[in-house]
Amino acid sequence: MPAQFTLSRARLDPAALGCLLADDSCGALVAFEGRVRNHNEGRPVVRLEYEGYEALAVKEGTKVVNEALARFRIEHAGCVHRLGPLALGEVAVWAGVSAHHRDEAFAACRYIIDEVKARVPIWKKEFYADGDSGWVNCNIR
Amino acid sequence: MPAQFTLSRARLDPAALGCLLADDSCGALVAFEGRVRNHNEGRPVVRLEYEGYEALAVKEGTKVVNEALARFRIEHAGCVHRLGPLALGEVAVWAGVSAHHRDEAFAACRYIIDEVKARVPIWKKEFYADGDSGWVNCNIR
Amino acid sequence: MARVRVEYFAVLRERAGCREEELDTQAGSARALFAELEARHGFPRLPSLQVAINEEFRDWDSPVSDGDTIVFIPPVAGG
Amino acid sequence: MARVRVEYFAVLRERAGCREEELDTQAGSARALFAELEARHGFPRLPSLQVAINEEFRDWDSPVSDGDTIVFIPPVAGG
Repeated sequence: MPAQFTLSRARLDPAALGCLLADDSCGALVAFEGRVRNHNEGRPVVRLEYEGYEALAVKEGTKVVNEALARFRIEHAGCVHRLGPLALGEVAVWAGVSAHHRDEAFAACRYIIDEVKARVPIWKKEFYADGDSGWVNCNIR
Repeated sequence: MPAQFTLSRARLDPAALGCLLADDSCGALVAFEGRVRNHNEGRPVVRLEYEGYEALAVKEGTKVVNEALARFRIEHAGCVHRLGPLALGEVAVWAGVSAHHRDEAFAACRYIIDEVKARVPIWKKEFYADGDSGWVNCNIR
Repeated sequence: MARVRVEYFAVLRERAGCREEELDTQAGSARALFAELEARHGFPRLPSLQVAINEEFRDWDSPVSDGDTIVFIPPVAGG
Repeated sequence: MARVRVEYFAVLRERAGCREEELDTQAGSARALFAELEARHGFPRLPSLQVAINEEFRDWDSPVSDGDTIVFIPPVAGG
């Protein structure tokens, strides 16, 4: 795995990404794909746009993946996040982990996706079927 | 997903299998791949052979996947297991789950792979670098 | 006396030297049938063993009846 | 007086009407700088907000110095 966290404006290819983690010593590979859903909190969604503070996003995402490599007994790990406009069903984020055993692979994959969602400066704008749009988690109080 | 648990003598294609679970309502897809490792309990492994009691394996595997669909809030789930000779690095088993939310997808995928390994009548013969071979878990007492 | 078919897999197939056999037995249960075959084929002692009759996991005390297909299931090791 | 660059993303970018601006400020901290810009651009009240200076997450009490690049980070929503 050359880079542990990257951003992409092109479609993700989970199969190719999984191959980067393959290794004859690894019995287990766990991969997570976050896809664009056609609804959120009850509202029909038609498309999304992701925006990132790219320099810090790559730094923080790389930190997350390195934390996973340090905390869990895993061999390889990586994560890629899309930026720009996405259609329904497209893969917005991919995280994958390979390990000798599945316990650690599941735990590390979960750690990466949870931390990336919580910490990496990427924002999602949803466009709804009724023509409205909004930045997720930025509801004005 | 036409069949929830199948056996295959041909190579598995995780990307194609993942596509069977895709659905615009599902934000999360978790997939597990079990690959042939080059070692087991400290012994170098050069290849494997899987044998199955096919009729009962399909029955029991389908039961496991249906249990996951009933116990977790998930949309689609499937599992495929290889039979016959496998080379190092090949995917021996694939399990995938799609759901609206990742919590349930992770838990259900874990459930399926754990139960399949514990309950489905499939046996693994390992061939070691020293020319020896043995059925895993069948050590004579 | 019941005529049954026994199928063998994995380590038991290798020890029996065949994938299946038909035989007449007076065994009153799956357990008794296994004891009979274990003695004949010299099966190894396994860490655990299950039995299936007609493609269903069954209790070792289950009777074996004419026409049944019986499979003894060594410890599984999928994945 | 410090000359700093501020970059805006997402909801703050839309409200500011620009991706970045350079400005002279006498603000003694990131918090004071945000208050100044909030008033000028009419930023919305957000459920949470972080600040980064020169590509590092920093404390709100951190000073802002000449040449710094400052980014105010609305609630993230990756994945």
